[in-house]
Amino acid sequence: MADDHHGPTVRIYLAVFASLMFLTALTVWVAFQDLGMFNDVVALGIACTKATIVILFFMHVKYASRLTWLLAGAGILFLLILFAFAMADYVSRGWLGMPASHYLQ
Amino acid sequence: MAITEQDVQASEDAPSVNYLNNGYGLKSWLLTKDHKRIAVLYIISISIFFALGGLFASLVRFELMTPEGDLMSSDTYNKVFSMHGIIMVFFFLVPSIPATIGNFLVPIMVGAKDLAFPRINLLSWYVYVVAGILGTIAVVGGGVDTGWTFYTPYSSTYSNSNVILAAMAAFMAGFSSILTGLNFVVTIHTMRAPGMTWFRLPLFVWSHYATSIIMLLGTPVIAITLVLLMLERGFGFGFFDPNLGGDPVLFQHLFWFYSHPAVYIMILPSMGVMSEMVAAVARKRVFGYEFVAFSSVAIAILGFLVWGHHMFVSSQSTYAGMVFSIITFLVAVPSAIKTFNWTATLYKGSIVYDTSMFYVYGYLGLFLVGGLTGLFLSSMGLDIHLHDTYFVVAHFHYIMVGGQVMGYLGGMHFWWPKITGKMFPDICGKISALLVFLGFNFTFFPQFILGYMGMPRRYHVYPEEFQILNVASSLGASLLALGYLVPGVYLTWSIFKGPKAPDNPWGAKGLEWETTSPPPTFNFEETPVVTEEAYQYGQIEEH
Amino acid sequence: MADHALHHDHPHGLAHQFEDMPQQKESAVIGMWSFLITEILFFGGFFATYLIYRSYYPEAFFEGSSHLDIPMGAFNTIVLIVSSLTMAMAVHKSHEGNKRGILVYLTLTGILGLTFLVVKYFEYSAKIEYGLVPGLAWHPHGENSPQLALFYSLYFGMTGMHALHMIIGIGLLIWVFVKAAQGTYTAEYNAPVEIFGLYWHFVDIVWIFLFPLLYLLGTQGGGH
Amino acid sequence: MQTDFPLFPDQASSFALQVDALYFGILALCVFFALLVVILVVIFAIKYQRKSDDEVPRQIAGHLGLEIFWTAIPAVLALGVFVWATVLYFHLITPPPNAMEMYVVGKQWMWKLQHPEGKKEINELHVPLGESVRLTMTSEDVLHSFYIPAFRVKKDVVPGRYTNLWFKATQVGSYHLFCAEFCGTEHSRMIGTVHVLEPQDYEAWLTGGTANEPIEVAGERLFEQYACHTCHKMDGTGRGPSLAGLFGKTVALEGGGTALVDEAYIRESILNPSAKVMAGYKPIMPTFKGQISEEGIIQLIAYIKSLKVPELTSME
Ligand code: HEA
Ligand code: HEA
Ligand code: HEC
Ligand code: CUA
Ligand SMILES: [Cu+2]
Repeated sequence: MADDHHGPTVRIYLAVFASLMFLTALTVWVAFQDLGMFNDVVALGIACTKATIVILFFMHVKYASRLTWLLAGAGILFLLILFAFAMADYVSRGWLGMPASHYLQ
Repeated sequence: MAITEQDVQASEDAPSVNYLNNGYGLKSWLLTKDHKRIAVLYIISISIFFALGGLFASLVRFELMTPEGDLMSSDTYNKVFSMHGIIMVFFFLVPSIPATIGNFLVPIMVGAKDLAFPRINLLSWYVYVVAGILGTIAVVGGGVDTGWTFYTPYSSTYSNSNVILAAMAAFMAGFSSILTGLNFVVTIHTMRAPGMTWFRLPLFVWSHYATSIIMLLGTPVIAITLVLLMLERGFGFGFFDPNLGGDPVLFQHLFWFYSHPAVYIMILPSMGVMSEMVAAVARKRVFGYEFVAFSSVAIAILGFLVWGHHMFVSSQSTYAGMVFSIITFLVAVPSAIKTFNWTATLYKGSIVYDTSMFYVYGYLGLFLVGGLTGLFLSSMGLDIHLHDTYFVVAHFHYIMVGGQVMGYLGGMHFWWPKITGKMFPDICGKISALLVFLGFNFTFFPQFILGYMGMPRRYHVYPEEFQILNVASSLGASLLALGYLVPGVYLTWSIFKGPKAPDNPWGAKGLEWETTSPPPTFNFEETPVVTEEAYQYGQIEEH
Repeated sequence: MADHALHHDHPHGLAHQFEDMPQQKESAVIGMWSFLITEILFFGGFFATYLIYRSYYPEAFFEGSSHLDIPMGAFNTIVLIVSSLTMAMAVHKSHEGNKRGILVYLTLTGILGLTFLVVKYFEYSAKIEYGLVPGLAWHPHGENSPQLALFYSLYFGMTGMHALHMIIGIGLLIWVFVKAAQGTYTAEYNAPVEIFGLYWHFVDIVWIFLFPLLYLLGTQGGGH
Repeated sequence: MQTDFPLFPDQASSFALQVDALYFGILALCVFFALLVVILVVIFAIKYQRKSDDEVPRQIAGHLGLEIFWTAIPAVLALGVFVWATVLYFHLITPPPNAMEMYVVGKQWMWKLQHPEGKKEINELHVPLGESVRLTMTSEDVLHSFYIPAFRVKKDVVPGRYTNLWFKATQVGSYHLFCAEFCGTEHSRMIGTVHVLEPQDYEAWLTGGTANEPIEVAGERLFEQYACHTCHKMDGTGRGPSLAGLFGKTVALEGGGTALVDEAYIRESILNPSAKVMAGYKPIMPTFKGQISEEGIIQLIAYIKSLKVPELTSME
């Protein structure tokens, strides 16, 4: 378990911090630009980038064992399963053109 | 043999101090961090809830003896079956094997002194107890009448019963099972004894590993779902309220995201028990070890992709239904693999006719029927007719009661000598297995026919033509109740009067049989070093 | 009791069930990650609900979002990111066994956490005042009012659950702080600081998603 | 209608036979596998009974070929069942275009049904033999589920939404109608009877008893009562679009996109008009939420459906 001692240095922490701040500013700025539907995409993209940075460096996953990667990955994978399969229902309602599929009110 | 000098109680062949006599008094039990003692605490508490759930089941069967609602009012009946379901699922079946036998055996089987987090293990029991108390308050304070599925908007707006308390209780029970699962995952990963590689682990451990995956990944979603429900009901927030444009069907998605995988929490552990018992009964290595091991993991993972099969008629989109249906068919395949491998294990074995064998055979028969009837339900065209009828009720009792409860009882018999250090009379064990098997079929087989004829579930009164089959089912239930009472009696008797158990009464393989009965506090006198595969009953031939 | 079952020296902080410190530390980290998985899926239920209603009622969500206070949200984002940095530094110091360092950085982290909660308190009060709390104080009457209630239910549910995690986090922080002050943590034994750090960062990540999803989507004035 | 001790439900609709065929098909498959396993384990138990206490059988690790074999066979068979069942499902949910329309409103704890001719029933449904009937269903409160075992049809009835179900009765008689989704205290008494009548008997039944006004006439009355006609003029000169011939069309929406005008769309237009605004119009239509009952809405829908375009002029 030598990885504890090869954790990130203070310099890396500061760099990570700076990029997080930059991305926060960016996401606020972008929100006020009219990009049509891309506003959402960009906002989520930035949020994911920030989260990845935090996970990799602040949470040391970059320096951790394969098992930690696996665990973090499993959590995210099953989250996506939840999203994807639930959305699958909502998106495909109405493909058959039947009223049952329409939302009301 | 480094054992404390005090407490020496003379006995020649067994070490004097074991986990049971190492400290007496309530406090030494209630503050214990020993996984074996916590397992015993769990056994006692889940037995109480089983009796309570069984009592409600008996009330259900009494009421259904006649088509009219003569024994109780509709409201009472609705509460009775709801509490039967809630108690049986959340307070009995989910913790049944993992928190008891699993808690006792997983550390021993991997050759560890305890679980990775003994304090969290104890915490999980306390959380369970608090949940149980909340649940009991909900029952005593008027009950809950939503069914165990808590469907909105009935549960969030219309029901007049203690939904919030019951949901809170289920929420906490879920939390306790998360803690158990977390402990297992970490223990299996980091605390295996030297030489205990993944492919030397007993299949019981594999199946508990798979169970823990589901506990970790699924349970939080039911937790949040119940939180949403409580917020909606308690504060008037809207998440599923159709008046706000919310979708009641979304609740079902979230609910089944956990509750389908949860049914595998309720069967995988007993599959693990079966693998151990089949090997011991036939004195043979489990056929296709790797396939049985991986099929557990496959069930755990695929099990997350099929929840929509509970929603075929809920107005879920047809295409989503198709995806859920096809994956449901595929998730049946790993169960098939297991079944066939157990069968093949018996082939050319050395089969002993003892209690374990009776339970193994009973389990196989009932699980087969339960699992195969799942195929009827996963067929979209047929589920339209069968959904929410007694066919479904029969299906899940065959698997949950015929499968997991049978496995739980079988496992309790199999490891009883290890847990208590006492032997039970073999003939009694056989009789109880037979009683349960017969009573069970008598109770639930008629329900398949009822279901196909169209009798809806959760019905307090029903048309007259269904009566004969219902009476048959109720009669069977009394036989079944007897089948459950009998082991309670002679197992309790054996604790006080039973003969002392040898370390390995069945001549079985596994680390748990190499330590004493009952095991010492830290399981082994010395950390074992593993040099052979699981189930090395003899030299293994490769094919 | 029966400690003689262990036949080796007993390093400081090693629990009886473990063989050595690395095993114990690995277990702690894996245990924490397993717990975080459950947290991911716990919040996941909220996010799934959000996603679905957002795609059904974009206008109502834009409208709801436009009543949220972006400067406050942005300020809180920054506060949490800084607190993540100080938390990471506390863990860093704990690896060196530097007690003073741990205490200083934990204190900073705690203060930032409280700041976050105070800002949140002001935001909540404003919402209550304007009657934007579904079920409790709800005033909107417009055409979108029902779906607006969905948005605000999610807003309060999600930020409330997040705030609850912050409060628990601060409780844990105090516990770690006390232990650190007693000199429990050394260069060898520091797993509690480390896994508490994981928790804190996780809570930060949740907010990283909440901020754009709840606050920022109203900036386009409700239409594309 | 039934013997005292039936073991099988009536087969009274066009798909009963197909559903039962699927049922027996799967049953055969399951019996085969169940017997296979049971017979094998029993034979093994007899043949390989332990002879002596220290007997050690030959240890067999496994057999890759066998594993593949018994993975593939069930998988293929299961997929076969999937295809069969899914094809049947599509059949079960796709009504023929000429089906009769009937309307169902579920509420705790009764079924309110209405015929196109306006006749209303509670907990009883009369249908003509051999005609396809399509039900449009909604709920006033909680989830219910409309279930006729003899027809092998069932569908949840969801508040805030329309669901559909169709069948063609093939056998004269009376059959159970159940509520299959738990809906509270009297869930088990939310039952009724479906009467399948010869077409001429059905006609007689329809015209007999109280005089009924057809459903769209009731709808028309509501249309006037709620002053819809002040904005929705037939010739399209009102402040709102003409509704004639609208049903089944796809209309362009303000701000892009299109919408198919079906029952759900009309319901939404009445309850929440600003959700989807027709292109070229202002969102001035008031909401009628809380003013018109579910039944009223259904009548309005039937009326709007019945409106024919006066003279073919394409709508903007
Ligand atoms: C321990 C619990 C448990 C388990 C393990 C299962 C296992 C399965 N279940 Fe079950 N199920 C429940 C508990 C369980 N179920 C409960 C509680 C409900 C009702 C909930 C409620 O509404 O209250 C339910 C409801 C339910 C439904 C919804 C019905 C409805 O409400 O309309 C469906 C539909 O697909 C289904 C399918 C299956 C399938 C395909 C399996 C499969 O995993 C079974 C696999 C096993 C086998 C198939 C047997 C062995 C295989 C062979 C011998 C080889 C031959 C096989 C092939 C040819 C494929 N179940
Ligand atoms: C682990 C799960 C489990 C178990 C073990 C059981 C066990 C039994 N269940 Fe049930 N059941 C469910 C889970 C379970 N059930 C679920 C989830 C539902 C759905 C609920 C819903 O719709 O929401 C359900 C629903 C359900 C119904 C349908 C109700 C309805 O839809 O209206 C019926 C009807 O017959 C039934 C019967 C039985 C019977 C006869 C037993 C028997 O096996 C029980 C036998 C046991 C005993 C009789 C107890 C033995 C002990 C004693 C006798 C001790 C004496 C007691 C004291 C001294 C206090 N159950
Ligand atoms: C104040 C005028 C007004 C009244 C009163 C009114 N409507 Fe409308 N209606 C409109 C306008 C304007 C539109 C088009 C904009 C829109 O879709 O909201 C419309 C749209 C519709 C549509 C959707 C047509 C489409 O293709 O988009 C339907 C259906 C409808 N109205 C039905 C009714 C019914 C039924 C009533 C009475 C209960 C009613 N309306 C009362 C003004 C009115
Ligand atoms: Cu309506 Cu059950
Ligand atoms: Cu399921």
